[in-house]
Amino acid sequence: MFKKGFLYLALASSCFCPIVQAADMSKVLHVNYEVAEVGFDPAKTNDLYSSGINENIFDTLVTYDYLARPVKLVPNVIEAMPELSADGRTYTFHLKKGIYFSDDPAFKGVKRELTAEDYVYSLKRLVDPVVHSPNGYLVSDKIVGLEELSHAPRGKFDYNTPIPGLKALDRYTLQITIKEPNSSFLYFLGMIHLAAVAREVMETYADNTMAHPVGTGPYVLKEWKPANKIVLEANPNFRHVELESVGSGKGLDAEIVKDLKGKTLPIAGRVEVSVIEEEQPRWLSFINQEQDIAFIPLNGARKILNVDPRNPGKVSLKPEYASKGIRIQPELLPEITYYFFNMKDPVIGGYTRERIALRRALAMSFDRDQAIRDIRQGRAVPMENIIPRNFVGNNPNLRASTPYDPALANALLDRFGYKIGTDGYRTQPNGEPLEVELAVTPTATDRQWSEAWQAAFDSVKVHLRIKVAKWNENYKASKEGSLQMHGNAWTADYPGADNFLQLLYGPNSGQTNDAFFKNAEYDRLFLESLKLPDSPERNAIYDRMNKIAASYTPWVFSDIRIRTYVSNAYVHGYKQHPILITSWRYMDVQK
Amino acid sequence: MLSYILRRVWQMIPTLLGVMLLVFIVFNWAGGDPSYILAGKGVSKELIANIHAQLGLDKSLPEQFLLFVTQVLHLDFGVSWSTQQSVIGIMAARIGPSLALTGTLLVAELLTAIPIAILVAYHRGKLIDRTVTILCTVAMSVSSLVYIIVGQYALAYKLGWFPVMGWDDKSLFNSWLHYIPLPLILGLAVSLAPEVRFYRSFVVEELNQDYVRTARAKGLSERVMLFKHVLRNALIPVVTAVTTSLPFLVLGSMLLERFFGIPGMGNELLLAVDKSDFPVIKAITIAIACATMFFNLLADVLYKWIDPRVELK
Amino acid sequence: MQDMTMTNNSPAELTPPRSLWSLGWQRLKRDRVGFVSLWIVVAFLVVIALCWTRLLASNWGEEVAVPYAPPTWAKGEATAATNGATDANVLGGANGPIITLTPEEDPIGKDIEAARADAGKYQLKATVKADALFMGADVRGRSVVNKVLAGTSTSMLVGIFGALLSVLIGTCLGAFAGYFGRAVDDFLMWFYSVFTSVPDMLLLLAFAAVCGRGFLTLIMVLSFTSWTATFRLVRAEFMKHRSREYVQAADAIGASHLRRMFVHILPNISHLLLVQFSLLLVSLIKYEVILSFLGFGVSVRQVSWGSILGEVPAELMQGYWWQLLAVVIMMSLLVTAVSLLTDALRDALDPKVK
Amino acid sequence: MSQRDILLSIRDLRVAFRLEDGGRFEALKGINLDIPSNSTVALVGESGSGKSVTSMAIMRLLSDYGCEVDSASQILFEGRDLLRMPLAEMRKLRGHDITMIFQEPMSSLNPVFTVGDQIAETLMIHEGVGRAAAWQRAIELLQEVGLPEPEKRVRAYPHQLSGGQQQRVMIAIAIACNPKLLIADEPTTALDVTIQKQILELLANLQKKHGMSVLFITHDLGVVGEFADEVIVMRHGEIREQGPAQQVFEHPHDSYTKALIACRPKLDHRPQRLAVIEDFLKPEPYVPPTDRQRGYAQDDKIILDVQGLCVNFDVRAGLFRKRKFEAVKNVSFQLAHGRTLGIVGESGSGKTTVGLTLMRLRTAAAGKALFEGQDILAMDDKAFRPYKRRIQIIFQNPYASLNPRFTVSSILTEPMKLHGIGANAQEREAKARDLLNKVGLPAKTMEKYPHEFSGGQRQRIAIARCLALQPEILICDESVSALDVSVQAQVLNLLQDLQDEFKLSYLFISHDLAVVKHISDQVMVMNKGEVVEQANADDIYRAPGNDYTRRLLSSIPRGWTPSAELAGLPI
Repeated sequence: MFKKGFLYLALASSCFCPIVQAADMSKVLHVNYEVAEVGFDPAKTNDLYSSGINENIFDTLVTYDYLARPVKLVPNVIEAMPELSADGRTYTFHLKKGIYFSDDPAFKGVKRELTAEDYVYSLKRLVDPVVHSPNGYLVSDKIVGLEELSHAPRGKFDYNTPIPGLKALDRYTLQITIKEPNSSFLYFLGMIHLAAVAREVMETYADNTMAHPVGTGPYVLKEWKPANKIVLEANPNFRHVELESVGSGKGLDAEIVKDLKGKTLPIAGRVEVSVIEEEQPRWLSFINQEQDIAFIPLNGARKILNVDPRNPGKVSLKPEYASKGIRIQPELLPEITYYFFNMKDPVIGGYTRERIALRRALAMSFDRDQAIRDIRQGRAVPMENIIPRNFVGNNPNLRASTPYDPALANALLDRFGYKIGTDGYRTQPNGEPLEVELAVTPTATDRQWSEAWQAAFDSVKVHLRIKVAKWNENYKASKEGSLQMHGNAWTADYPGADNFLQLLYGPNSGQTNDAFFKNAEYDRLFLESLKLPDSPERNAIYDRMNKIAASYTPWVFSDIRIRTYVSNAYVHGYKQHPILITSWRYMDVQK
Repeated sequence: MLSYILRRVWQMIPTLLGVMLLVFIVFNWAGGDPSYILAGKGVSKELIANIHAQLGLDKSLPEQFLLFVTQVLHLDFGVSWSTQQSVIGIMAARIGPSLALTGTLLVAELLTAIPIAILVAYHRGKLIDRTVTILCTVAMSVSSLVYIIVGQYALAYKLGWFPVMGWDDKSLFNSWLHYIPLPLILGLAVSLAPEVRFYRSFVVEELNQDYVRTARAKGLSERVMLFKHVLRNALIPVVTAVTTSLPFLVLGSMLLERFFGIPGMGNELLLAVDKSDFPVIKAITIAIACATMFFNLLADVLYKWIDPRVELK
Repeated sequence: MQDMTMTNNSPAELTPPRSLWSLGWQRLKRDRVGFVSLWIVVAFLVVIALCWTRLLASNWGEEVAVPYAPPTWAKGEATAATNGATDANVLGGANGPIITLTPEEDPIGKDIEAARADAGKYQLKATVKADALFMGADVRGRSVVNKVLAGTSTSMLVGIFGALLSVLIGTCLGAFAGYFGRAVDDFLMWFYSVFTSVPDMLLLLAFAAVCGRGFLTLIMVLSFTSWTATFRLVRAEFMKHRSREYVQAADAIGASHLRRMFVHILPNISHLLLVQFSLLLVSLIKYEVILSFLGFGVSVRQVSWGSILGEVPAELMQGYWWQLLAVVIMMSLLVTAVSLLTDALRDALDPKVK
Repeated sequence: MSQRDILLSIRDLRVAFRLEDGGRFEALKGINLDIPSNSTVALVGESGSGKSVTSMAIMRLLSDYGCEVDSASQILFEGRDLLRMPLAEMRKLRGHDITMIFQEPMSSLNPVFTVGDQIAETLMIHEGVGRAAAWQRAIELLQEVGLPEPEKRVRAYPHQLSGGQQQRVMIAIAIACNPKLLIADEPTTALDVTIQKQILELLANLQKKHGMSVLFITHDLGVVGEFADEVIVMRHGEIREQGPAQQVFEHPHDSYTKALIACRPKLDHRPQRLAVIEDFLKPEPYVPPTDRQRGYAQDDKIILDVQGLCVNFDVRAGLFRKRKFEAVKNVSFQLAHGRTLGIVGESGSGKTTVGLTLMRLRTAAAGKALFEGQDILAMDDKAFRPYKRRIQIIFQNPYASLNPRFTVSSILTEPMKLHGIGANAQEREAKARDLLNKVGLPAKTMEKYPHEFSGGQRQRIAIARCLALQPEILICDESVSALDVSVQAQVLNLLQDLQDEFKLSYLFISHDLAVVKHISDQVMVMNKGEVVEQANADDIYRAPGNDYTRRLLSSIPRGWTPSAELAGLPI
């Protein structure tokens, strides 16, 4: 089998005239991950790091403009953005012709073109029980007929069963019908999990699809040492693509447009991705130019950057770094971080006034500014809205967080009968002991957060118990609703506000709604907002939803981190995109 | 000899079973449930059940253990739960870098520690002995973590003498030349002091033996006496020390590997524990257990070779 | 050489009786290095006792200085963090009046307004925070001196109790295995080889993951994984001693097995156990550091050398070296003293050397 | 004798040890002695006399033991002062002109090199011969020292040889370069009596053949009588007497020498009490006591009747098999009440195993031991308990048989406590004091620890411990073998006194035929686990009925036998 594969590979390269190889194979991009990847099956993985690789191997129907901010969807393998039917439910896509998968023995020496059927197959694959894709939820309840298909018994899933919502009208025309109009649906299609894979490949390597990514993207997987090193090489079959984005037309954007003018993507022939888990070596290796790009480690910020104390976005490199020609791009991460209370919990949860008061008081007791200053090293801004900054729907005037006021918190608890007992700590109004458990992970950072929370709880005289467990244990417990309080971060999957607002949507309890928050008005507003396009009407709904969350305090709003991306002087064409994970295809190294 | 080895191998079976039981119990109890990691953001009951079925976690514990035993018997540990790569393949890829570091470290340790130990043992009680002993004690007193953190910061970053970290996958030799020296030096800094003290005690013990007196009475020079008569005898405990440490060469040095980005077994194990990747944990543990038993046997056979008095019973 | 090293046979009747322990003590007193080490260890024990009784460093958690206040003697070295609080609007974008939850919209709005009147009594007076301390301050502005003292106490207690428990387990199992031999020995040796065949670190991580965080957990986890060395030693000693003539003599006068094991043999290996204890003390203190670095250390209300060293890599990158320095000084002082004392004890208590 | 060349002469040799408490201990207090060439000089002394220090000082091997040699001391070897010679020069002498053999041949040979290697090494350094020639010579040397099959043995490792053969190898190393002086430091002490005889004969022959001088160091006067030309007696770092052998043995003028000669049990007569040193330190002259008659009488009550005792040990062999090693084969004897049965044999004869088995410290494979008709080997532990106090044992090594962590008081009261003797602690204490008195130790030593006593005193404590249980049978397992001759005499006297007072029955196990003859009524000779002969003590010594016994008896050093030696002694 193995030998045969080689033979095909040899045949493939001799039979076809290779398309002009644009990428310079001598240019090697050195990049790093701080967390290990999982594997390269876009349906099976949903971690940032695997997806970053997949992004360069596979193609989605639509993608993002490289330079445009705020982010903008543009056609990827389709001729133009899809046509949407009048009822807002049916999308029609026309695929470009002549897009080929990279060569693989699974194709038996035949050059394999990308067709509409590939997307039909790939989307169905997301709900195949055997695949047990973690991304199935994105499409299963939206595309007509997909959910019914997913209920097929294990192993009996038939890809050939036609479903009304997902049709290949002809070789190059794809039609998708969704149940309800959804303003974010196109964003879903830009997610790498919905990229096209070839059925032959998936069936050939059925037992190890993670290691055999075959796509139509700019790179192919050359070498993989799990959790250590991934090497990509330019895909010789990649279609001719040049940078089309123009961005703002000034500053970095203008420079990139100039640098990349007339160049075929990808520019670097080879990308070497190393996994470096510890912060210090990662940074040191960047400084020594062993890595081309990186981001400033949290703990290095003060040593490396001059930060305007009033404005964390206004930063410059300290002279010793600036003189090396290192360049920085401070960016707000597309995320929110928050601590949730379990609303189902008998002590901390519930919707009665005294429980709201308890949660509110705890939220008031937490000195978020100090945490941002000390733990985040000033490299974060407070989170004031469920929808992060720079996202459509965020109202910059709204402050939905609870202001820090431990004195008021104490007075409020007094008022609701949380009396201070003989040991100096408060009891529940009914006289029962009061203790709240915070679940954290065994990391140095979490120890700092634990200390901050300890100080907060002490200031309102409430017992805190800290439970340390591995991340996955806490994750499991949070899904099962057995935690009282836990910190979460949610990173955007796509640039829609609903991606964040769904975190408190009642029916998502036990899935993404870890607080198990349930409010009829909130749920109604959420469904309503989905149908609306960006409009003042929708913004008003978003504000109202924020206020509902503020009223019941299922969360303590924490912060949004600023990440300062850096690149060495010899790197060109690099701009960090908020949603796309990598910029590798645009990057050039001129050492 | 052969019958001895056969009997020892026979005796390994219950130990191996015990190790399997221990690992199985400990990690079923402590290992955590990997399915939630695999499920990711879109967690749902069906998905979790689905993953459980896929991983065989829906079977009863005795059934799972039996499966484990069969795996060990077939030397097939299946695929990693997190990356779905063959566990044997992962281990095969990881062992090279681990050995490159720890093997070199061992050789370097022996080559430096033994001569120093002999030197100070010979001058036992004198100033040089006391100075070296106290220096070693002070050096040993600081946590290895401090050596690594400070060493990497100072030698690689501040002074730029070494690459901060990295590994060359294409050429082990190249990696060895470029990326091994710094972790090697730090590893040596951590382990040299205890080794010197350890070996010194062996040499001192040998120097008190009667045959040393005989050697002197024969008119041998001190050098011949030390390096021919004493060293050969002191080798016996050294062999024990070295062979018992050999299995852990396979495991590599977790901290060094983690800090220096060396893709070895130690790093893999930490990662696997973190991700509840049970197949990998099981395979590594069994491998270490087998290595331990194998090297214990090897130690005994080596004794026979070094020390003619030993009879293999 | 027996006859050469025999001391002048002073008639036994003339001198006051001296046990082997008191002889060892005499010898230890003559060993200058060992004796100084002993006093250092005693000083540390006093520190522990003071910390334990909350007479010393009980206020280590107080935030008395600005974050990362430098040591007074190295003030110019680094500047403390002074970044002020930031407003969400610093990145721009706010273009109208700030909207917040109004009391009317808030289900407990009225109560909050009412409570606001009572909040006065909880108002804390603003305290002036020092901008330099003797050994500097940590991220929360806590005094490094106090923190390290408190950490010393925790680490040593973990080490001492961990080593005690470990020696206890190892001694009991080793005594039975070595004394009874045969099936008991076979079983315990099996148990032992199973434990030693599994990497320590794996067991540590696994146990720590189950037991959660805290002082008692640490002690349990460390002793459960470190008893094997003591077991091996005690087993070998019991095997050796069980056929010694004094044990046979005890058998001959009718002493039971347990009496022979614990009244006759055990005191004769007690000096080895003392040495083993101090060896374990050192290695457990070091293990605690690594365990804490990996996140399974003491709880948030406690501080240990390991938990402090866990903060160090991040601090070093920012140029804050004083916590590292303080911990390294204390740790090397104690561990060196214990190790040298161990050596001295080993020599002093060895009944062979006379 | 004065006209003979002096090979080595020691002048005012003072050696002191630094003690760890800062004090000094003078091991040699200024000794003077001469060793003529081509003669054998015996240096005799008990432990602590400084005889070994003297030999080490000659070899300059003292430096490792914290010793200081006084600057005025001189050791002249052929006129050159060894103490002031450069070390490199000294090394040339060591192993070539002056050689040495030691007490423990096993530990003195390097275990990891073959015998041939170790012999050849000396030749290669000193004679500069090649490896092959050295090996050839090594074979010849082995031949010369009487090792059978030297071609084969030359490739053997030390542990593959017996103790006697190892000592022969040591001798081969020592004579390899035809030394002028051979120092033999207690070369036969660790060996069985028959082997001892062979080694002594070998040394005597080699001395004559090579014309070298031998400095023979020993604690046993009996050993030197047969072949020493001169005898030097040392005590506490001083020379008490020195002179030609005949003079020292026949007309000792020093009281200590006299005592040493007198206190050793003789084969030809058996005094009521053995002479001890104190007897000679008194002003009045020592009068030898009358002889004691020994032997079982017809009407003796048999207290212990052992029938067909067998003891096996398991030895592992092959894959899973165990081989049985028969340590004691079908041993039967009877011990009469108030009498002593001596068991004598060389190492490995099984004599100690018999004793331990009777204490149930070993398990018997077959046979009975009837104690007043009850088989004590067949009963369970509980039933045996009352018998435990009636049979007691005194071990060989007084350093090992007392628990070093116990005070004398607790050593003596423990057995009483365990067996419920004495109503309370005070009563037991009082009893313990009485016992101490009985064995000749002052009561104020009650709170002391064993290590504070000398060997003889410790053995007295061990005896007192046994007496605490008021036993009827006392098994003495080599109980006096580790003691100096003078102390041995005291302990033997004590045992005799106790037997006379309490009518104890002794099972006296020893390798020393003279001691056994002295104390036993009946003697049983054992060899390789079997009884070869059993008879009344006097009979067996007068008329041995077995070859082995005869060989054993003939190996006993005769000590000084004037008639035999006079003729050969050059005057």
